Amino acid sequence: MSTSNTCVYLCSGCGIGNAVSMDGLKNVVESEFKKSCTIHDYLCGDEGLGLIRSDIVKGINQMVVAACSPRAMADRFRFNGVQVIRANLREQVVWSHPENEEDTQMMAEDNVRMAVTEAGKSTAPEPQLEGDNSEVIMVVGGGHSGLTAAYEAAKTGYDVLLVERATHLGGMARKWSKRMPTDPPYKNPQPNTVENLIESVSNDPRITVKMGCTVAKTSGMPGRFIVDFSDGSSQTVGAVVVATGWRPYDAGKLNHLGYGISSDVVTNVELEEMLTEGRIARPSDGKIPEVVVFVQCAGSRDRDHLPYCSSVCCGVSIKQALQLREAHPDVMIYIIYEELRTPGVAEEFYRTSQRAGVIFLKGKVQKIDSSLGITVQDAFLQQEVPLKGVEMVVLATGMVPNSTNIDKEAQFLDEEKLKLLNSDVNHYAPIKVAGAAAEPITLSAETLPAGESILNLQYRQGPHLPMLAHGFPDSHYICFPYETRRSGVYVAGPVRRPMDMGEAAEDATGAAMKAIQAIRAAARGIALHPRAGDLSIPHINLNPCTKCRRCTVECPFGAIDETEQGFPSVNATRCRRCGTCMGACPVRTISFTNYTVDMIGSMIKAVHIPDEMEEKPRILALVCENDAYPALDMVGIARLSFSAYVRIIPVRCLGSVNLLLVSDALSVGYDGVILMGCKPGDDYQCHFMKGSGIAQERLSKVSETLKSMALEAERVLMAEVSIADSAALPKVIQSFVKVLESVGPNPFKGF
Amino acid sequence: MLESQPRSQTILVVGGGISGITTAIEAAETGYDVVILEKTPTLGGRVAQLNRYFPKLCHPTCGLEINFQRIRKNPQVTIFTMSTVAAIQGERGDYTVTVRQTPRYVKPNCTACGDCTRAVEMKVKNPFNYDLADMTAAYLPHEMAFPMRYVIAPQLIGTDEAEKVKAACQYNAIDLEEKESTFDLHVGAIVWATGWQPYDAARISPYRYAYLKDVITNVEMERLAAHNGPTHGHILRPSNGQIPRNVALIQCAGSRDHNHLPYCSRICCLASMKHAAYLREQYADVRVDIYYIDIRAHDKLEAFYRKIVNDPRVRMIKSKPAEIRIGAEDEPVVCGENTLTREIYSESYDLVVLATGMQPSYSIHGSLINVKMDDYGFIVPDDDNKGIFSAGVAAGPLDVSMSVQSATAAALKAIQAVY
Amino acid sequence: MSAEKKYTFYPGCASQSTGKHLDTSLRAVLPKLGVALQDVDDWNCCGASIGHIRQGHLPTAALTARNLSRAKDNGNSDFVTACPACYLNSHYYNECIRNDNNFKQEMNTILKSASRSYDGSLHVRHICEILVNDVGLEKVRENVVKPLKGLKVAGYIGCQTLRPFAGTERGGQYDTYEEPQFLDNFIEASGATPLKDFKHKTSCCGGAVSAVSPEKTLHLMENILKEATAKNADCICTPCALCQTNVEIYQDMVNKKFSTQYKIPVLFYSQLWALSFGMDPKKDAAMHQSLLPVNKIIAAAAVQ
Amino acid sequence: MTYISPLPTRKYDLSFARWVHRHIDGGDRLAMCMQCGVCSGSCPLGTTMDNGPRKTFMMIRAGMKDEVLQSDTLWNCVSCYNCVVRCPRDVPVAYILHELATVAVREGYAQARTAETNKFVKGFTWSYKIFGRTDERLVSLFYYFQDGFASGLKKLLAFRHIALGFLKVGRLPFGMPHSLRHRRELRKILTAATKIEAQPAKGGR
Repeated sequence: MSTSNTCVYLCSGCGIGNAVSMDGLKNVVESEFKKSCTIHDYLCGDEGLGLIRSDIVKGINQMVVAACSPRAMADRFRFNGVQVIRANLREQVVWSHPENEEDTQMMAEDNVRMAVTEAGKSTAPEPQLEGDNSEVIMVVGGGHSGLTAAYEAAKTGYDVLLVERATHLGGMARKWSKRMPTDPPYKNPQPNTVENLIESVSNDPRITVKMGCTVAKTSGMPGRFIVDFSDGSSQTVGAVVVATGWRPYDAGKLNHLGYGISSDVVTNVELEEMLTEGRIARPSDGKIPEVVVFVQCAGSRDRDHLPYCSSVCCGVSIKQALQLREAHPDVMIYIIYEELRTPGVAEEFYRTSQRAGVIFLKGKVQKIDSSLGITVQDAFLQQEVPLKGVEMVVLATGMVPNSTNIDKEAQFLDEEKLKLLNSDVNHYAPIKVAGAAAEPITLSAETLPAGESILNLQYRQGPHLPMLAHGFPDSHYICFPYETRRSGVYVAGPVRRPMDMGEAAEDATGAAMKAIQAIRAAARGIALHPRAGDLSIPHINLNPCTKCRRCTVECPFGAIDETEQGFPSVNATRCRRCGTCMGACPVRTISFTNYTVDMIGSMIKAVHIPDEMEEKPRILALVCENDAYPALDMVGIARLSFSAYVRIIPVRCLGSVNLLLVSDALSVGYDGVILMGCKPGDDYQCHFMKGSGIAQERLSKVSETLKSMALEAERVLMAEVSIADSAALPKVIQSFVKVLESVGPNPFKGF
Repeated sequence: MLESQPRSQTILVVGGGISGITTAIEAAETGYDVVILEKTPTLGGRVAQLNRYFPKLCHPTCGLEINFQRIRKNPQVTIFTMSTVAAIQGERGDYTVTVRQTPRYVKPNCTACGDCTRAVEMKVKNPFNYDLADMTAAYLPHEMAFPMRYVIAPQLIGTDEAEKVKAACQYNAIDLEEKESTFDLHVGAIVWATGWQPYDAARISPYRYAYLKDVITNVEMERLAAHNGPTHGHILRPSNGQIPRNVALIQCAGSRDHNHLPYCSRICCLASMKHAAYLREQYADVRVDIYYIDIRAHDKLEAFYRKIVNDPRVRMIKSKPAEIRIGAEDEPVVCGENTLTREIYSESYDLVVLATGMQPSYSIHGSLINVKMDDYGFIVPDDDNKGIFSAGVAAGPLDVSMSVQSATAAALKAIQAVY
Repeated sequence: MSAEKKYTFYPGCASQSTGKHLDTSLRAVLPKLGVALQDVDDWNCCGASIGHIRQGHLPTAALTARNLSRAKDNGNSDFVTACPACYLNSHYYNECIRNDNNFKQEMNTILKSASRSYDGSLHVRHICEILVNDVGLEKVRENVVKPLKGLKVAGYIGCQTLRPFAGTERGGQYDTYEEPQFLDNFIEASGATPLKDFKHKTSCCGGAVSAVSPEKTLHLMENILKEATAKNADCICTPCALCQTNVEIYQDMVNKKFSTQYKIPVLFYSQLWALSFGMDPKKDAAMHQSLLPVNKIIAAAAVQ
Repeated sequence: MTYISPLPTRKYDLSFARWVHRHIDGGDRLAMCMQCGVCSGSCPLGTTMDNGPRKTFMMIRAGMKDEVLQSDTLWNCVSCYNCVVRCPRDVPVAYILHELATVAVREGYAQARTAETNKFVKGFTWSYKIFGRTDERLVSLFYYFQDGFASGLKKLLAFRHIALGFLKVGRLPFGMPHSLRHRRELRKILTAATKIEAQPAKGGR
């Protein structure tokens, strides 16, 4: 660690100099911290920046810029090889507090104190590159999505290892005679090009294909996953794309729709096989059926079967109907649907089938008997209509994700791992709707799907990819659909959520992109989303470690494993640098070079706490830098105002807040502590998925600590703050101030 | 891969909405130089104007902030705002793109202090709020604007006030003489992420959007519900500022209609479910009627739909309303046939929200630039011009998540053209 | 004054009886607006909108085909009519002949039986569209010598003048279906004041159903009368002969059924124009053919 | 007539729907209906009609020929064309209803025989066939008296003041009906058209 040569710059522009005494601030730096200090009235202007640059030439390698929010002017206050610490005087002090008041001045001075203290405790991280990296991308699943991912990655110059469980490539796509249209004018079924794709992949020198093979286990981390295969071989790969696809819902459970009752009731997959063979015949007697009925949502959108919509079945039935009509122009086709779902440009496909004379009936099929008697409650005619003379029924069965390998039995998992994994599986999509009635639909609690884990990750937190509802290992993000809690592993295609071949190909291409990015990031030692580019890595000093395992259990990304001796061991490239481990550690032994419990603790203590007589309470606000902190900035941008008693410290995630900091703050005389973070729970909005939820859980235990200090529980508050809460924030803070006023000053003041 | 080395390894992304940002940052974080062209003064596009996303009801600005942080930290991303493509020449790996930049009248050294705003009286329409409210003629597009720089409206130029505003800026950041300029970029691949425009509701003449104040569009609803919108997040009747007691949400306003947009815009059903949630969250006793043809809540979004439908204050009416008449008190009266009961209805509402669809922006603005489009104006792959790609809604009617998927895939395609 | 433009004119059956006053007043004002009408020689009934119920599709089309074929003899490019129903039928079949080669051949096979033919080259247009797109209201205002000041007029367009063609390219795209402005502009040009926001502007009067089963449609007419009366209109103005007749003759029945007192004259815009042009109220404006009192309207023109 | 639409033998038998598709002007677009309800919702007499156009179209798909052709929907169309301009699937709704009414008449469905509109139309057709033009006096008389003298007189009395009014202001002229000079030409054309119409395959919209 090189020694820091630090300079402090105070900017008086944008109204700062009009609202607070710059000399007062300078005095703080010079007399309290003995650091050199420069005031400029336009620091981000050419002259100001020139001044800084000339200091850099003179040898400073660290600086504190007390000016605007760190969210502003980031490009201008970026200097190679210099660590820049920002103190927010503009948005969070002068724009949100009255000018030339004592409280505003005190707030500004404390912000400078905290920033200079932070500088003293922080050094710029350097890349830590360890081990040999592999640039090979492993794609698991050789169906349409997997083939596409492999093909696209190879096209970008990367070597690919494609692993397929079956003895041939193509997966479900191979059964498809044609596919739904993805090219304009979107009117007719398109040729299935999977055979071409298989050929391209098979002939690509960059792609190695392993067939009849599964992954036995996966250990390591992005850049260097070590994968053992069922054939006994082993290989190191850089990133993984899971494209294990789907299987049709078990029609054997659809007896009420005649499956298994009449052999002329077939599934859409079985019909597809007939279309591929080019021989459409009803199973019972081989006759070409003259009247065919498609039953939509067979097992989908059904609380007793698949509660979700399988998305593609409407389009598939339309496609099959058109193909049937093409083969036998006189066949009569009915599609019985509840909601016809041909989103986007697929609406044109729907119109094509109407034009071709396919009859659409809205209604619910109650029962299909052995002689194919069907009674439909026709929603438009408002009557029950018996359909007679039906010669074949096609059940549009839905898609079940292959999120496990159901051919193999699940391995034994200890109770702790099971609990960790099951906690991810929500029994229903995690949505709360304000004002809506309680969900009357009760579903049995979901557990992990049967079967062996696809990757069998040798992670402390269990072998599976975390799954959302219904066994889909999807991302919970809307904005970042590839980001999951297993770094370097990307899920693509219908295993992620029901999708057609067009969307799956795009999804697989995106997943290949992310896999390449993960490999490059690992090689440079930088973090992936959301702290992309971050070089800092948690360092664990094992001497004080009590092997309590909190860090290994709480890490949202399963980045920390345990050694045989039970010590935590960080897998650097799995880590997303949220600091949840740091927040978890009861002995404060986990730290980053630029982010430590000690650093935040020192910043807390750097604030001047007025004594009781001054009647100026102090509130510590530990705020999520991703959402609450920008919201506080926007309070200033909108020129709203909040209490000047608050001292704000941004944190990477509330998950990184160690509860010891809370007791530290209270023991030095803060009257209260407010933690501002993202929404936890089922529909969490935390960028580190579990961080704010973990913080909430930890905080539920804080009252005991307070009790032991003989302090009131009301002194600590966790506030759920979203980035859009700038208008509400001043009120949230004010009401906390009110609470603290009623509780009275902290008796620890002045100790 | 190219037969020979591409002459430029830079990727140009046209459009700075969620798709363009995604393509740009994914490519940049993989190590490529990226240039973003954005037509408006700030990145963020349509999603910045949304209050929340379905189905999580989370705020789009949350993801935007992360993306902006990623861009701030990444020196490989260059942004040109107020810029559009004027011409493209060349081929995959070697394009010369002529960029037209319209004047912002504010130089890059703006500190966003806001003195200019306080010095100006003139009001102009605020496009960020879909003209629902005015703003001053020197303005920050919104509080999350990125880059964080002010803009002078062209209407101010040449007025006496303009000089006043210029004088108010202590950093000499205002350039009233700025002119439209063009410059060339040399790039190896181009990704169109030009997004969408809401379909012009006034063209759906039976719905009398132009005549009834209390008939609004779904994008306007987003602004009404947004804390930084014209009503500070309170959903109120535009005619009188009162709380709406009964609200109609009308699906397929312009979509799935040969008179308007023949395709389904995919997002509107779920967006209306979200609007029902906004309303129910704000007003415990509001009644919400959703008029629809088919509810298209694919995959697990079905659960969100179920939750809304199970709300006893929300009614689903399977009907495409024929007309919205002007009621006795100038309130909207929705008329049509309930197709499940054959009842001919005629219901007065305090507020009607038209779920207008998405129209690709590129097709509307047209251009001399030759890209391959389908009949609807969505940009599709062109075998004759293999270094040009599309992402997000420029490529088809997609929701945000699918747009990001599409944009991530487009990043790889672009990289393939330049690596 | 610029040279007159010649149009082939199809009067339609109503021009001979219930809609005579439309025909009379149009023939009075149009020459002043530079529109010269040349009637189709020996025209026949177009079959009108529901006329094909007995005969079916082809015979009805054939009626129009004969008219078009004869109109072609005049040598003008446009075939113009003032009757919405005639317009609808003639425009529709003309477009069918233009766009569908098979149909064109079929029609010509039929016409050949009487040694006639038609190539689909005419453009069937409504007189209102001509007035908006070709003539322009400036021309009308130039001719106004006695503006109908103070006269409040409910502009009632009805259906078929606009629908289904006014918004189409071949229909001239001269107005919208739901909030059309042209008639209000016509009224304003005469110096009278059109009712603002007349909501029943494009409501249906019941059309042919009213002619035979008024009991089914009296409420439709009552809606129109009610709003016009409530807004103190002195008269209702329409471009459609059937609308004019329906809304006029059924006022007694409406009054009986709804216990109302409506007695509001229903006129054509061309009658208002003739008056404002200072033309003869009887000979040119055919005001005497109104079944309801029009003294006030005539008086408005006489004020100057 | 040599062609009559088939009577389906069971529900959702497509024979009638297909016939409509092939033989009705605009019937080919009927298949595009997605049951959105805009047509019925736009109809000025929507509340008066038993089924309305949308349901009628579904009934055609369901093979409910008798119910369709007996429906009063066919006779209550006021030809406002709102349905036509608003239909999102470009189905020529009013045109199809008119054509179906023609079929109902031709095939002798009861509703068609008694529907007032149809009686009026009969008179209308009679007039133009004889004279080449519609003479509203004769059409009215034809209409009033086609159910017999007594009922005709009753109707005539109900409408008499209207007719008298017209006569008074000269909107129902005295004298012989207007007639064409070339009536033979028209008759030839109509005969040819009727002959082609009777052939199973035909063109049109």
